[in-house]
Amino acid sequence: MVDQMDIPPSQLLRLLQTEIPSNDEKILRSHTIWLCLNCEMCIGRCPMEVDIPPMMDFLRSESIRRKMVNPKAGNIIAFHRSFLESIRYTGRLFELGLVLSYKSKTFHLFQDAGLAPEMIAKGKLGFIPERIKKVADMKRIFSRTLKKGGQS
Amino acid sequence: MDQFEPKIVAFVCNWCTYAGADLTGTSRLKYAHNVRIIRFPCTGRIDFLLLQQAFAKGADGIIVSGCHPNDCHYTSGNFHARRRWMVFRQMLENMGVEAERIVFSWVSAAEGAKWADLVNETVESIKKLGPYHKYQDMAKSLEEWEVTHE
Amino acid sequence: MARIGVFVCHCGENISATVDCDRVAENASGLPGVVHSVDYKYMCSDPGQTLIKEAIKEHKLTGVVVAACSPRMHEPTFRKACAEAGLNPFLCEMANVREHCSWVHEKTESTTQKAKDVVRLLVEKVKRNEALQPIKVPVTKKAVVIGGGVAGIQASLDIANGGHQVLLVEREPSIGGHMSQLSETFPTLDCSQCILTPRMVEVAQHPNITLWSYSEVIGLDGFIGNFTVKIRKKAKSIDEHLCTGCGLCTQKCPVRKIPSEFEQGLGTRPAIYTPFPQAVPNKPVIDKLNCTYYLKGRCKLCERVCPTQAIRFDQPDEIVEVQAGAIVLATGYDIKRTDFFPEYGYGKYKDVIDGLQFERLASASGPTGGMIRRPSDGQIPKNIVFVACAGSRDPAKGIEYCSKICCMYTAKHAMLYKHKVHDGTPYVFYMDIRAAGKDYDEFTRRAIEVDRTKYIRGRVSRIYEKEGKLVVVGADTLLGGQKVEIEADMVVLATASVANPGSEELAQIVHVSYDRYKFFAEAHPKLKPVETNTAGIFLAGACQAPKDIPESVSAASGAAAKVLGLFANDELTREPLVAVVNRMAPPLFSTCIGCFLCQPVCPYNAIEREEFKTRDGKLLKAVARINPGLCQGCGTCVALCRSKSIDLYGYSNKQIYTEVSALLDEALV
Amino acid sequence: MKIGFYPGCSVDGGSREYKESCRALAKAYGIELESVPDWNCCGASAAHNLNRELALALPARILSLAEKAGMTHLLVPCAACYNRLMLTQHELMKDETLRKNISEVTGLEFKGTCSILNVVQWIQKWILPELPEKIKKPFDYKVACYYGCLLVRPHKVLKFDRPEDPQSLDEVMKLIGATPVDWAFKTECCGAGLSVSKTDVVADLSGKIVRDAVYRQADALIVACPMCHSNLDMRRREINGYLKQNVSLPVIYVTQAIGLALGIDRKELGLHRHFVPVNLPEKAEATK
Repeated sequence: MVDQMDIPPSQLLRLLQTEIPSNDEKILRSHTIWLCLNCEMCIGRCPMEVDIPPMMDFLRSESIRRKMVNPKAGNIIAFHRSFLESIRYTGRLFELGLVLSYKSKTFHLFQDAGLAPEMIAKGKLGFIPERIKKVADMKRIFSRTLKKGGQS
Repeated sequence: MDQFEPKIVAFVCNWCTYAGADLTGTSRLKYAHNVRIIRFPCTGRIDFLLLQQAFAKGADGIIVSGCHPNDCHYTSGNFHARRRWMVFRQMLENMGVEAERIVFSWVSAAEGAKWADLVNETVESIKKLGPYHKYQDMAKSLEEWEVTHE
Repeated sequence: MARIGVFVCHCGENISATVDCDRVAENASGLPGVVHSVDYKYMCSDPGQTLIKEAIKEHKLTGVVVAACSPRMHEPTFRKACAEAGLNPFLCEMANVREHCSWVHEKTESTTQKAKDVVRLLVEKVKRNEALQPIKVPVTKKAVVIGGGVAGIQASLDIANGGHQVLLVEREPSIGGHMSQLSETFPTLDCSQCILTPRMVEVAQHPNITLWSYSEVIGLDGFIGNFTVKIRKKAKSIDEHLCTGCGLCTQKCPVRKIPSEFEQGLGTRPAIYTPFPQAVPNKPVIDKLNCTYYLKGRCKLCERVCPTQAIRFDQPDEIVEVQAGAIVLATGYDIKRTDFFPEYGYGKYKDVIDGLQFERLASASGPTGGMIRRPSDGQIPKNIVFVACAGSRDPAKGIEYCSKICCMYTAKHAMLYKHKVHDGTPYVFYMDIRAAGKDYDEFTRRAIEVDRTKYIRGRVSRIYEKEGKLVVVGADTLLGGQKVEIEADMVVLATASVANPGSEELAQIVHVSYDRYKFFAEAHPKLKPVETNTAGIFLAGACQAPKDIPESVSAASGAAAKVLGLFANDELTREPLVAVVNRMAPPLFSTCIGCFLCQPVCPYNAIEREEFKTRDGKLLKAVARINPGLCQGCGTCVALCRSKSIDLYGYSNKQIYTEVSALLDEALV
Repeated sequence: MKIGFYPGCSVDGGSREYKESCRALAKAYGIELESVPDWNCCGASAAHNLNRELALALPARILSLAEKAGMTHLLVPCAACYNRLMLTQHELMKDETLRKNISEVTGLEFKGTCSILNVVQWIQKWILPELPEKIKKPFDYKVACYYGCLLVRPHKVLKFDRPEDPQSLDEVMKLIGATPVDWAFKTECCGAGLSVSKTDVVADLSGKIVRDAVYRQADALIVACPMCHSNLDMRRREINGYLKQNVSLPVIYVTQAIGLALGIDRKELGLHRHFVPVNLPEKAEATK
C-alpha cells in the first residue's frame, strides 16, 4: 500500500512527533490515513512495537471531525458510511443494500454490476435484508456512540 | 501553644540514601530540621521491631529509605526489606498502629533533591496527622505492667 | 566505665555558621560517660588530629566521637588518627553535623539542637562499640580462567607472565573461541588466525599455564583468595599422553557427515575430530553422540588404526577439585540463530546466513577455501545483501541493546566480498552506522567510497524466495521511506550478539550477578568494569556485554591486572564489619535453632552449617556459621533471624537499639 | 455437544458456503453449532475506521449475548469478526471504566467469560482428535495455506500461531493428506478492507498472492476468512486482468477441504457457490 500513500507511515509518525500544528493538519488531510488497511503488518514487524492501526483509527475520526478529509478518500468513507447505515437500521449487513447505497453515494453505478447476477445465481446474494429482533439496541448503540464521536 | 513540630526518625542505608542525604548537604538544599538519621549498612539490616521502639520512644513519624530496586550495594537487601515491610505493615495495621506514619521510599546517592522533598513531605503529612502518643502510652503501661508483675 | 571524648569541628565556617559549636561541645560534656569535650576550627587538619591523639592518651579515652562532616568523607582519617594514638579504630564514630545538619538548615536554635542530638546519639552508640580486629585471610596464588577465547587466552598469558599459576578451562575441544573462526579482522583486515594462533601456542607451551580443554566448571565454593573450583573433565576417549595428534583416526573415521560446529554447519567433520587444523591442544576427541561405537557397539576403526594405541573407549568423565585464589570469567558470547527471524526466512532458505557463517565462507581455511559461494548450489552470488541490526535494537524481539560489533563486521564483510567478487554488488541495510573507535569510521567510509558498497538506510521488512532469487523488501528512509526491492543471490544477517548458552547456569554456580540479557554484571559500570560483585571473581571479554577484539583483550588485561594485584599479597585484610552467629558453652552451643532460613537470603552464600557432635559422631546440634571471608556485612540475616542469634559488628543490635532510644529520650525541638 | 457460533454477516450472506461447510463438518462430528441469539454485525472495518466506541460497542453486544446464553466457547469462522471480537474483549478486559461505559451503551453486562475461537482453533480442539480414522478420501493436493492478516495479527492480543510464517493451517492440511507448499505470501494482506472502494489496489495485492501460489505449483489456495475468499475468488476477473493471464486456481475454505477428505457431498460444502470452479485434478478422486 505504501506505493499508493502520499505520506509513508514512517514519515507520518515523524510529522506527529514534531507536534507542529501545520504538520498535524498535513496528516489529517492526507490520503494515507484512509488507505491504511489495518492489516497490522506494521506492528508485527516494527522493532519498537509502534501500534499504528489504532493511531490510524484515531486520525481518521479526527480528520472527519475537523472536516479535513482528503478528497480522494470520498469513496472509502462513502463505503464505510453505507456499511454502517445498513447495520444501523437492520443490525446486520445487507450486502445488496450496501452496494446500492454505496453506488448512490458515489455514482459508481456500474462498478461491480457484473458481480451481482452471478452472486444471485450462486445463491450468494439475498434480496431481503435480515433484521435482528432488537433493532432498538442498534439505535441505542449508534446514537450513544456517534453523539460523542460526532460522526455519521 | 507552639506549633506542633513532629519528631521524625529516618532509617537509611549507607550506600544510597545516606549518601543521597550527604548530597543534599553538598548541594546546600534546605529541608525541615525535624528528622534524625540513623545509618544502617543496608535496609535489609533494618529490624522492623526497631520501628516500634522508635514509636515507643515518642517518634511521630518514620522514614525508611534505601537503594532503588536492583541498585542494592548488596544485590538484594532492599528487596528483603520491602518484602518484610509488606508483612510488617499489615501486622502494624492489625495492631492498630497508624502505619501511614511510616514512609517507605527509595532515594539513591544521586537524589539529593528527592531526599529534601521526602523529608519535607513527610513532615507536612505528619503535621496533619498530629502528635502520636498512643503507642508511647501503650508501651509505658506495658512497662509498668511488667514491673508490677515481675 | 566508659571514657568518651567528643570533638566538635567548625569546618571553618561550614558548620559554625549555622550551628553553635561551643554549645554543642558544652552540652556533650554533660552527657554520661563523656570525660572530655572540645570544639576546634579544623578537626581534620594536622593540629586537629593531634588534639584528638593527645586527648586519647591524656584522658585514657575508651571511645571517640568526632562531630564534623559525613563519615563517608573523613571516617578513615579519624579512625587512623585514633589507631595511631593506640585506640582501636572501631571505637571511633562520627556525628554528621555538616551534610546532614549545618548545610541543610538555617541558623536557628533547632539546628544547634539537632547537632546536640546527633552527638548524644553517637556517644550512646560508641559506648557500645567493640574493639575489632581486621580479618586476615591467606591467598592461594593460582588463578582459574574459564573460557579459552581471545579474552581467556590474554588473561591467562598476562597472569602467567606475572609469575603465577593459571588453570585455563575450556568447554570445547580446542581453545581459540569465536576469534579463531573469523576470516579477517577490522579495521586492519589482518588475518584473524595469523594473529591468534601464536597466542594459542604460547598458552599450550607456557610453563605457568595448565590447559584443560573439553572441561567445564560445575561447582565453586569458598571466597576471595580461597576458592575451591570443581571441574568436570569430559572424557575425550583418548589417552592424551600417548596421542601424538597424527590425525590418522580422524582421516579413517567412517562417520563423516556431522555438521562442523567450527564451520558453523557449512562443513562437516568426522566423529573423532579436532575442530580445526590449528587446534590447541591438537589432539582429537570422540563425539560420543555421533560415534558408531557408542551408538551401536561396533566399529572401533580408530582404535585399529591408531599407531600409539591411544584410544580409550571406556574413559570416564573425571571430576577434579582445584584450589584457586581468583577466578576470571571469559566465557564469551554467541549470536542469535534458529528461527528467530521467520520474516527473513533464516533457517528456511539456505542462502540466508549469519555473520559467523559468512566469516567461514570468507576464510581461506573455510569450507570453500575462501571463495564466496552460496550454500545452496555453490554459485558465486552477484548480488549480496547484508542486513545490520538483525534482532539487535529490537525491543519487539526482546533485544533492546546494540550488538556493537555488527556495523564494523558488516562493512568488513562487504569489503571482503568486493575484494573477492569484483563484479558483484554488495548492499547493506542499516539503521545507524556506529563506528566509534580508532580507525573505525574511516573503515566504514572505505567500504562505501572505495569498495562502492551500496548502503541503504532503512530496515528490511521481509525476505522471500522467488524463482531462485531472494527478494529483499525494505525501505530507504533517506528517500522518504521509499520501498526498495532487491533480488539477491545471498543474504547475510548480522544477527544479534547474545549471552552464551549456559551463562546463566555458570553465573549461578559461581555466584555472580547477571543482567536481564544473561550477560554477567560488573560491580560498577564505570569504576569497577572488570570486577564482579563477588570479590575475587573478575570478568574478561564479551561474557559481560558485546565487545570487539580490542575491547575484549583490554578487559582481559584489566582482569589480569586485578588478579596480579590480589596475588601481590600473601594475605588479605578486610574490614571486620561482618555478621556473626553467637556461640556459647555446651550443651547450648548457640541460641541459633538451626532453621537456616538465613541461608537463602544471604547474597554471598556466606552462611554455612556447623555441626557439633559427640566423640562417637552423634549429632548434638547443627547451627549456622557465617564465613567472615565471604560476608560483606549487609546484615540482612541479622534482621531476619528469628532467635536473634546473629549480630553484625559495627551495627550491632545493642548499638542500634541504643541509638534509636537515645535519639528520642529528650525533646527534639 | 453444543458450541456457540457467531457466523457474522458475510458468512451468513455472500460467503454462505463457509457457514455451510462449518455446519457440515460439525454435523459429521455430532457437534451442534448454536448461533448467538439475535446477533448483530461486528462493525467490521467500517466501524473502527470511523468511530472507536461504536467499534467496541457492536462486538460487545455480541459477546454479552453469547455470555447471557451461557456459551463458554464461541466459534467465529470469519477471521475479520474473530479479530474484532478478540480486540474488543482485550480492550474491555484491561480497562474497567471503558467496560462500564460500553456496557452502558449496549445496555448489557459484559464479563469477558466467553472464550473466542477462530476456525483453526476449533478444528484443533474438536475436529483433529478423531480425524485420521474418519478420512475417506485423502486430500492429496499441493496447497498454499493463506492466513491473511486478521487470523494472526496483532499477535500480542490474539496469541495465535506465530505472526511470521505461521504453521497451524499447514499442519491441519498435512493431516488430511495434503502437501502444503512453502510460499512467500502466507500473511500478506489481500486488501479486503478496500475491496469495494478501491478495487484497483485490491487486484494488485491479491494478484501477487495468487501469482506466487501458482508459481509454487499449488493446486488450491486454502483460506480461513470470507474476506480473503471473496477477494481471491470473486475478484478473480480483476486479478486475472492485473496478472494478464487466466488463473484457474481454486480458493477453498479449510472446512471445505476437510469436508472433502471426509467424503462430504460437494453441494453440502457449498463448493458450487464459488466463482472460480473447484475442479481439482482427478488423481485424488480415487478412494484410499
